[in-house]
Amino acid sequence: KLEPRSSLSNAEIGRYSRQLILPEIGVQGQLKLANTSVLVVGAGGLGCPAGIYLAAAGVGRIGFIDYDAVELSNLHRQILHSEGKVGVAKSSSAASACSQLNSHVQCVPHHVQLDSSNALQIIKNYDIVLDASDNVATRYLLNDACILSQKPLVSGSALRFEGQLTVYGYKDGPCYRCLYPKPPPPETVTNCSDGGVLGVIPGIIGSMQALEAIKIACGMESSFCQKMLLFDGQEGTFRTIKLRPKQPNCIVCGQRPEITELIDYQQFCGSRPDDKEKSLSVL
Amino acid sequence: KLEPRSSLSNAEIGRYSRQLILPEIGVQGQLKLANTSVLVVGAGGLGCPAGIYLAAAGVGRIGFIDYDAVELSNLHRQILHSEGKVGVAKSSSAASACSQLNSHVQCVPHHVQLDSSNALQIIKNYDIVLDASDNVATRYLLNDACILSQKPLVSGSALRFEGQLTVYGYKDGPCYRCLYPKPPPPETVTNCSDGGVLGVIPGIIGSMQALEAIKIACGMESSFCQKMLLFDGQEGTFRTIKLRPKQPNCIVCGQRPEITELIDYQQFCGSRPDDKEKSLSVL
Amino acid sequence: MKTPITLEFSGGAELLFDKVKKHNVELPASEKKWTIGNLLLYIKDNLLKERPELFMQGETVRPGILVLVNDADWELMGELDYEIQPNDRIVFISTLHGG
Amino acid sequence: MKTPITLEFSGGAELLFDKVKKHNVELPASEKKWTIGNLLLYIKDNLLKERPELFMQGETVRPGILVLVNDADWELMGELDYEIQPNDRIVFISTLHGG
Ligand SMILES: [Zn+2]
Ligand SMILES: [Zn+2]
Repeated sequence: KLEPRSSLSNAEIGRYSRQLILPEIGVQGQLKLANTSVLVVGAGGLGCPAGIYLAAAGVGRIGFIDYDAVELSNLHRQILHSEGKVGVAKSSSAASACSQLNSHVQCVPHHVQLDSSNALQIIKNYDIVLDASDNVATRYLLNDACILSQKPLVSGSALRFEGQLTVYGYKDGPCYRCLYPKPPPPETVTNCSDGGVLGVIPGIIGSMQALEAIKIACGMESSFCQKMLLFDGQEGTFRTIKLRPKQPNCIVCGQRPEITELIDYQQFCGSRPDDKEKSLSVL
Repeated sequence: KLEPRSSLSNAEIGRYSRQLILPEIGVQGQLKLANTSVLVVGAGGLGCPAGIYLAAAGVGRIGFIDYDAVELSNLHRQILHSEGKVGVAKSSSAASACSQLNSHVQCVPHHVQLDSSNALQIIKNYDIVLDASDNVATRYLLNDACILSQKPLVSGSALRFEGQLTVYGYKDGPCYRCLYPKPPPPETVTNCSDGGVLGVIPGIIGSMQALEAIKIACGMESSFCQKMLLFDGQEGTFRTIKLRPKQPNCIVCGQRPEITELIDYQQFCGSRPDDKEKSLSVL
Repeated sequence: MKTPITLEFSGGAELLFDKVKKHNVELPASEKKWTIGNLLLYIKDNLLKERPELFMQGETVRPGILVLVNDADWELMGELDYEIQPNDRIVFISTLHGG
Repeated sequence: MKTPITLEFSGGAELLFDKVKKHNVELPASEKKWTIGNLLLYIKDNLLKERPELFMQGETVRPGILVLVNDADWELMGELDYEIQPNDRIVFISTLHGG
């Protein structure tokens, strides 16, 4: 657990001066940030910008979960890594980049494959979770784990020139399963390796995830509870849509939840989170 | 001038594979990026994300102009710098961070105060200019210099929780002076030091600047020619507004331009670009 | 009387429709009212270019596609039973999973 | 007959209006037609809380404020002479210069 903070040091007051003068933040908001821990799941295209802006803003602790090592083909979008870090664990590379920007922040690398055996244990230590992952199984896993742990889940995704953002399991808004009770057929699922992505698209969505996490941490309203942002980078359009509320019959967040512990998400989705070689997919 | 490239190396094909498979980019688009040079004016809150995503995407040359040195109070938003770089020229710090991500890109620091004596000479070597500056005088200077040099100007700005983005002097769209023939009274101008800014706001706008520059470089349509994006981070809203076309009576881009060489912009705006101590401002 | 509507596909769903994201469609006059349920059949017969199983499953859209009626989740509007009004904008979004 | 409109202020212009970004206003019945020109005087007399010189200069908005009518630059609509229609949304944006 984070050691509670009730005042800012002079060094912090100097460093954060440009956001301390915002009435919506102020000293109280900055202290709330310092007392908040955020878990970033995935130190990739979304997790890199999300993590660095959370670190810059002075979140108390940031955890990065990623089991992969940095590859050259990541560097067109994963801007916290560098050529010198190829082969290094992404979680460590991201955590060390954030520490170099802001040593006031505790940056914790988790070099593990998130799964049903470890998710609740890790999430327990954080207040807000960012879904910056890249596969369906992890998205259902994180959703269920966040509902069971009662943590808001700021979810981002990106592919080609498009991005999507929403906050699940927060206030009266829906969870991922309320929207998607059944997983998509595996042959309809496209990851960034198959479908491609312009690097700055997850850059914009990951930055938006950091913004929403900062607003939630400071006690401001989140703009994407029961709403989803749809971004089309080619058209330059942003559209906000209204989502269904939390569903009473949802099997994880509903009135009579059937899911009370984590399940096998690879089996549920018919795919594995590290399933990079799938070739059927076109969507 | 950039040495023209007509093919990609195997290392480049591997590195950019995820964007090469996008039909809108492909090998031709990647070559266009490699043959494009982009000048980023200001290595601050906007210039940092803009620069790193341009570097990640494989733009041939990126220049950073900034006369300031890194300070601790910059680090809440200027994510290419780090605590170890305090005191170093921002242009060098940004250029070296981009080089570490992508050594295929020529990253050029310009440690100068951009003014009427040097602007045309520097801009001449670039194809696209990003206005990532933080003051009115530089914005008019860059506008006039880009109109005289016939380069598109991708302009971003941010303050508090808000951001604005547009492309000036491109196709039939307006220039900065078409929209704002007269400079604002100095007492109505607020910079980030006075008014504050949440760091991730310029993060999002700077990333959008990189996206538009990439689209222009690849020969795609820009989405913000004669349009302006208004972003309110507190409300989570993006609004795109339709702007006036290029104005026939504009004194720099109109039919009978009066401005045929750069003027004294500090005098024109009644303020200096490094005027950080102004205290009257409230807007 | 024909019913003009706008159909949009995004998130990759447009790849099944000749990569065209926006379609202006005039639904032909019909004795039955147009609902999203029979709109789906119309789309399948008239617009879908390939592999219908990547768009539909049985009588409804496949899991992982979100349907919007004028920027609201179709769950708020009655799902398959929603009665289409002239000039409605109906959007089919394939959920993205990448990062 | 009153004319209901929405006024919005952003980019910092809201700081002159009690920090309220959105105002629903009913313009009182008048013999003259409501134009943006006389709307500005109405705003100055009824809504502006402080330092009018930071919002207006003479009869028009000060340099650096962009005026929008229903998401279009007022230059496209006739500027001060634009005749206000019921339910128009008129937005005043202070240009940002920071980075
Ligand atoms: Zn649910
Ligand atoms: Zn002009």
